[in-house]
Amino acid sequence: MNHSYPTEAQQGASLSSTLSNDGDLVLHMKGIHKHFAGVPALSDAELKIKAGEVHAIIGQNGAGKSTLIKVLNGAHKHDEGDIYFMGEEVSYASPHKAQMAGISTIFQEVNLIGYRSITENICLGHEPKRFGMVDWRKAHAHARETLARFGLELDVEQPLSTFNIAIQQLVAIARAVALDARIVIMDEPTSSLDEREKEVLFRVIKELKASGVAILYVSHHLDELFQICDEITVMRDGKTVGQRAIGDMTKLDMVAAMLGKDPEEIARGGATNFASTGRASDQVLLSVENLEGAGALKNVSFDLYKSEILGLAGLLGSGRSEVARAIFGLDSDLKKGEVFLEGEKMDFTDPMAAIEKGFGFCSEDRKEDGIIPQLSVRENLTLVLLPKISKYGLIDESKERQLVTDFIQRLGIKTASMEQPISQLSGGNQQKVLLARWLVTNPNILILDEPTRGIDVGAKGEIQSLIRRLADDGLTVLMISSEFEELVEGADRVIVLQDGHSIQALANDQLTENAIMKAIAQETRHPVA
Amino acid sequence: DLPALEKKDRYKVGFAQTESNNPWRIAETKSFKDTAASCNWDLVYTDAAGSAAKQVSDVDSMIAQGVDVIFLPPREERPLLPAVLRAKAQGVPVFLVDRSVDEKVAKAGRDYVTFLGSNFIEQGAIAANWLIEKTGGKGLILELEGTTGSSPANDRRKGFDDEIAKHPDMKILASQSGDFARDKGRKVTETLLQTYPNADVIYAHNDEMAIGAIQALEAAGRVPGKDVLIVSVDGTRDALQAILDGKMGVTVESSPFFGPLACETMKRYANGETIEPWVRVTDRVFTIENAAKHIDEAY
Amino acid sequence: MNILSMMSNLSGMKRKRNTSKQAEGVLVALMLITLFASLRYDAFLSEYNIMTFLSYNSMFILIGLGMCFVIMTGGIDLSVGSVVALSSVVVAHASPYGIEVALPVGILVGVLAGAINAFVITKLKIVPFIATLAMMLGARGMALVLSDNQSVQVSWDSNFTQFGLGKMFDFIPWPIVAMLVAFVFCWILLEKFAFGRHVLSIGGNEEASKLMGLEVNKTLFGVYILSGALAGLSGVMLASGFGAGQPLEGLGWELSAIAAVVVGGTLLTGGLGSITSTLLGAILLGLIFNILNFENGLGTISFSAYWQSVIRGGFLLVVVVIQAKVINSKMRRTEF
Amino acid sequence: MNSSTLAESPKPKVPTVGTKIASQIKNNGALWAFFLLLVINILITPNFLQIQTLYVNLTQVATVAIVAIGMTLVIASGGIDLSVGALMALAGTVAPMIFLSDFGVANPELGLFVAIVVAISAAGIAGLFNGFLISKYKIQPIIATLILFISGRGIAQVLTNGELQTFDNPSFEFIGTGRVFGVPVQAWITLVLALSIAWVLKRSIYGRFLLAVGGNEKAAELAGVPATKVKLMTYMVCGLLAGIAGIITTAINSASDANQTGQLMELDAISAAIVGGVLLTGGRLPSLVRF
Ligand SMILES: Nc1ncnc2c1ncn2[C@@H]1O[C@H](COP(=O)(O)OP(=O)(O)OP(=O)(O)O)[C@@H](O)[C@H]1O
Ligand SMILES: Nc1ncnc2c1ncn2[C@@H]1O[C@H](COP(=O)(O)OP(=O)(O)OP(=O)(O)O)[C@@H](O)[C@H]1O
Ligand SMILES: [Mg+2]
Ligand SMILES: [Mg+2]
Repeated sequence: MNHSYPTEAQQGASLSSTLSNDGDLVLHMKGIHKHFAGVPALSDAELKIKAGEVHAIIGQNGAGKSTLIKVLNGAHKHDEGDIYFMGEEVSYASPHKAQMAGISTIFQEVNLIGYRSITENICLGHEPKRFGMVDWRKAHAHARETLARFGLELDVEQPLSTFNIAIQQLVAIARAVALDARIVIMDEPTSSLDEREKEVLFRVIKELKASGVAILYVSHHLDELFQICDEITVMRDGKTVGQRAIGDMTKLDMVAAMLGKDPEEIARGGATNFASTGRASDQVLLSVENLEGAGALKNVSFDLYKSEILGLAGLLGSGRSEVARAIFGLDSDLKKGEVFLEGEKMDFTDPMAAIEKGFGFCSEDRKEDGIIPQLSVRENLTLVLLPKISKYGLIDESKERQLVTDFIQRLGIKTASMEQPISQLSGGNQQKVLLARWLVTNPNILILDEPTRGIDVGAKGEIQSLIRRLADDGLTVLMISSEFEELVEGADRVIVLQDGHSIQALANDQLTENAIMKAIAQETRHPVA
Repeated sequence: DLPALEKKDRYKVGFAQTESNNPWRIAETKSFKDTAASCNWDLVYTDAAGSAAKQVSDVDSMIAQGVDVIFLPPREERPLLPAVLRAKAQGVPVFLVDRSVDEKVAKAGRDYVTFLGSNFIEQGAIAANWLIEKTGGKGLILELEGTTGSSPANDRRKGFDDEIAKHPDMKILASQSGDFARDKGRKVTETLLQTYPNADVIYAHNDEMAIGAIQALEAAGRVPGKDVLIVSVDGTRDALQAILDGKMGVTVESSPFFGPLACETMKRYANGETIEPWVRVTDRVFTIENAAKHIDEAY
Repeated sequence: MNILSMMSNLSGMKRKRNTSKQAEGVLVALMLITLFASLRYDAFLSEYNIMTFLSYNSMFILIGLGMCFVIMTGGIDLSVGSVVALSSVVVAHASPYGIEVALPVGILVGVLAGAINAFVITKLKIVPFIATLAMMLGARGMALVLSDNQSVQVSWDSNFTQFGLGKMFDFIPWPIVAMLVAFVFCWILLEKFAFGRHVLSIGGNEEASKLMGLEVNKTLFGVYILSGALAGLSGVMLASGFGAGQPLEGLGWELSAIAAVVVGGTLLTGGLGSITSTLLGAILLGLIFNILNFENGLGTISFSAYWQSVIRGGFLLVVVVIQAKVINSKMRRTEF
Repeated sequence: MNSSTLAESPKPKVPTVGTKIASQIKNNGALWAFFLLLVINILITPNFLQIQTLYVNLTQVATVAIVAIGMTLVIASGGIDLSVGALMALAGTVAPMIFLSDFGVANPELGLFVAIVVAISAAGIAGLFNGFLISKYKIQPIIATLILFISGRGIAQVLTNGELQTFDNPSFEFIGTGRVFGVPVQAWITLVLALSIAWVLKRSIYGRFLLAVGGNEKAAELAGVPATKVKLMTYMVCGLLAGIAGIITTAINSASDANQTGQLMELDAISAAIVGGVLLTGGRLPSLVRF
């Protein structure tokens, strides 16, 4: 088997296994093959993990990372290949079996049960018992303890669905970590977390590591890998193309390995064209005044100029998503506040009305609010557009296909065909389809809540360039992102939210990551001018 | 040891109908409601919608309301026993109407006062004998049965089949349930006619199914009354009309008009008379000879 | 405590213990109707009426409880009515050996039917609606075969009919006792045992439950078997309380059971539910028949059977719309 | 990798044609279900397999097929409709009431036309009522339609006092018993309805919206799909189709029977819808898991 990067020759160093001896491996997967209805998702994938190691898997969207993980924990059955766990050959029939054996997983999509309480979600499947009955007091205490590790003090008896997706993500992490496993698998755990929560997660990962637990970590945020990871396995098109210690790699190497390109070529290509072109007009398109209510909002006011990209920054729960939803008319219990579109008061009661006025909204929760699972990529992509490409209620199918083909190509959506059900796409590719769903409609105002969540570095650049190009052509964007870097790079201005208040607007020179962080951290609040 | 019935001007009378999904039952209910006015009753009427268990529960609620007597057409022979026994235990005399209960456990004169009704076996036998006479003892017969397990279905089959069995040239080709319903009767006939195109007689356990059979025959291009002879039980208006149109041969009456008989029998009981265990209803036979005369009184 | 936690706690406060609210709603409706009926009809609260009413409705409550578990997993069991019939037939045949034999036999019939349902659903991956529809036809056919299309006489000589017709301490009919025991059992099962939590989790999100390592199939087996067993018990009540195994009884009972569960506020999509409100829901629905019978007895109007079904539909409409209003107002914030 | 060199390795699981078919079957619960129902039907219905001629099958199947088309739409929207049988009874009862009335007798042609239109509309309005409860009050479909399942037939029975309305009206009966080019009229009606609705599902924006609502209602609404309207429309169409089936049944019987028309139709229609639905939507009906 030849696991090596194509750039091997130039680097002059072998990139194959850095492990001297396979004896201390806690996990070894080799020669793993997996087909979905004849289409290969994994072909000859390999993974070697030592005890107490934080091991990252990186790769483009659709490279097969999540599939490899699901093969490991029994959610999928592999067609071919061997898995050795702690020296023994294994093959788990279900996540339950894997969990019993000491493999605990945090899945890419939050997979918890909304109606049930936090305690139940954390203890599900291994409830503390007394006389065969659930010992609720112990269970609640256990849940509180587990969360305390993440610096969270929540009412654990509340249904999980009353908490936002970030908390849900943390609960999922807490649950997996509390399971007393030998390997904890984390598939993009930070995709809904902000900087501060990430720090907490990293601390916990280090604790786990210190106690000898191996961690398998998947992420598209390459920077954070340097903070916590020891080893990196790179996957491309279902294959493992190599494994190396993190110290031996630069970010550029990683990207090159993922894409299968020469690092120099990538370096020449330069950064993305997300940066502000300064073409935003000074004409106010949308003005938001004194929003209050809708769960978390206390007082939010800001103006959105025509053709600008406006970022919304803040910590988890600061109310960014709530602002977006309120503008789009999704929250009926706004207590106060108004939204004006070019001076005209807007009062949307449902998404249809907003869409009619040229609004678009791409939600952060792609599973619940985004995809229609059993419909094809084509049908998902054109859902919003349909009325525009129909006559007398009949869809112009040739036009539809042409647009879809175009967008699949432009965003590099990896799909077997446009007729593949969207649920079969990898997480990042689903996200691309959802973005395309709105981009294809040419909206006036596009509200994007964590638009590049789970999208690989290559595609992210392309999406960002596309957004910028559209903005230059007159699209106005309100973008929420937990990555300050992305905001600083791409936004014309950034509004900082804190605890439901809009506290500051940053633009031009003032717009740096440091400034955002400082604004968030400050105690006093002043309304945006 | 039967509960006695005191003599009063006005009685509170329970009538626990089993279901109301066919013209016969509707006519029976109407007869009781009409009688309530003429016989000075406060009628407590319930409808079990085809459930024996609910019928028992209906009887229970009548007992709770303190009715003087109960008229009960038991949906089935066995499951209604507890209702009869419980009413007796609570001192309410019960008169069974149109169907009976299992004699092994409950007896007329001991557990309930009496049974008012036709002889279903005899109805089947009359139909069979008319047929035998008409055809000279020859025929290939399709039988449309009533609701599976109900006593009229069981008895009308028994009465008919036993007579037919005596004639070697007559044969029952197939026998299937049409649930006493027109639509079902039509569908079953359609199906049976394909398998047995040679059939020349259809015996239906009630007129509704017979009418359904006529429709099936016509749809299949056969002439009812000519190619295929139709024999049935009940004596509904539609059936008499079919006889007049020459589509049907005979229908044996099974009268649903129990009200007046019920009133009379109850009065006799209140007077202290011992009632015979079976108050028989005499059923007439309608053919082309008398159909025109009776069609106006039919339901 | 950080800001995040604090805010989340505040927003979480909006939905405290949904299920107890759910029960309160039905209870209030039930009490109002009972009050109305007891004022209007003399004998309504008589011991005779209460006992016979509860005794008869015990059969419906039992299958309602089973159905509640099934529905909480997001499934449905259409076979219960037929299983009641089948069990009653089998039990009638076993009745000469006395209730000690007949009772376990009847429950066993239900357990088998439930196990087959569960097998078809979990292993053959057939949706519950269809799988249990097949069992509905199959069990009914079986009941007809085993009974030769007729009610099966039970033995009046053994102690068999004592179960359906006798009373504990000469006061409470045995069916009511059995029903209460089953109710308490189900309540504890749901509230106190991990099994109950797993049932709710599966209904809340089956895929997530699987990925979290729950043995979903095992739990589903448990649920369908429980539903079958309760239907089996109900069949024993039917045979011994009415003196016959009845192959044709139980038509449409599955719908009454579903209605009882839903009137009790349980979500058909699964994940939320309450045993107590199912009990109350079943009683509420049974009461309407009882009241219609009493109303007819007043002699003022005599509803035809047809008006009765119109009134029943209307009653259901009112109850369901009120429930929907209560539930919708509670859930509005989680709508999107 | 050659697995035979590894003694204790698990068997290679390269997909063969066999396993592919197996997985197809496994993933197609609906077809499985259909076969299961078929087998059970054969077992418990004595003469099931003796039905030979397509011809009678056509007449018997037509009404089920028509109702099943509506049921397919409803199931695709993520719901279910138990009231179809009752709505058949309602429409089947209303039509004769009109053409047998004084007005109908005085103007036979107009009367017949009005009778059919009013009867089908009545069923459509009832369907709309179902849709209203489901989309506006968010009542669960099985319960919302249970209301008319219970009382819809009751209304029809009240209208006729439960009595049969028999009639002798050849032009009306033509719907049930007539033939065009030797094929029963109902078969034509069924064919036209099935084809046009299949076409609408495939080509129209409504069809797409319907599947979207059935797949993920929340997401569909966020994408601007008028979920409420789509559902109202769907239940109304289902009601209209049930109405047509009710009229056909009445025409065949030359009598309207509020008690019997459409009895147990909901179960037949749901079973048929699962098979038909797989064909119409290419297996993209939302699974019936929720029921
Ligand atoms: N259930 C499925 N059916 C068919 N194809 C699937 C299925 N699940 C995954 N695939 C395909 O397998 C490939 C690998 O997907 P996978 O989810 O493992 O990617 P990934 O590396 O996790 O990507 P991402 O970074 O976007 O999450 C993709 O092409 C995807 O379309
Ligand atoms: N559906 C809901 N029901 C109840 N409370 C909610 C709901 N959605 C959000 N909240 C609450 O509103 C608050 C603000 O959440 P919001 O999602 O706006 O934060 P955010 O700044 O957008 O963070 P995130 O990065 O998670 O998107 C949170 O405390 C959350 O618990
Ligand atoms: Mg992935
Ligand atoms: Mg957010």
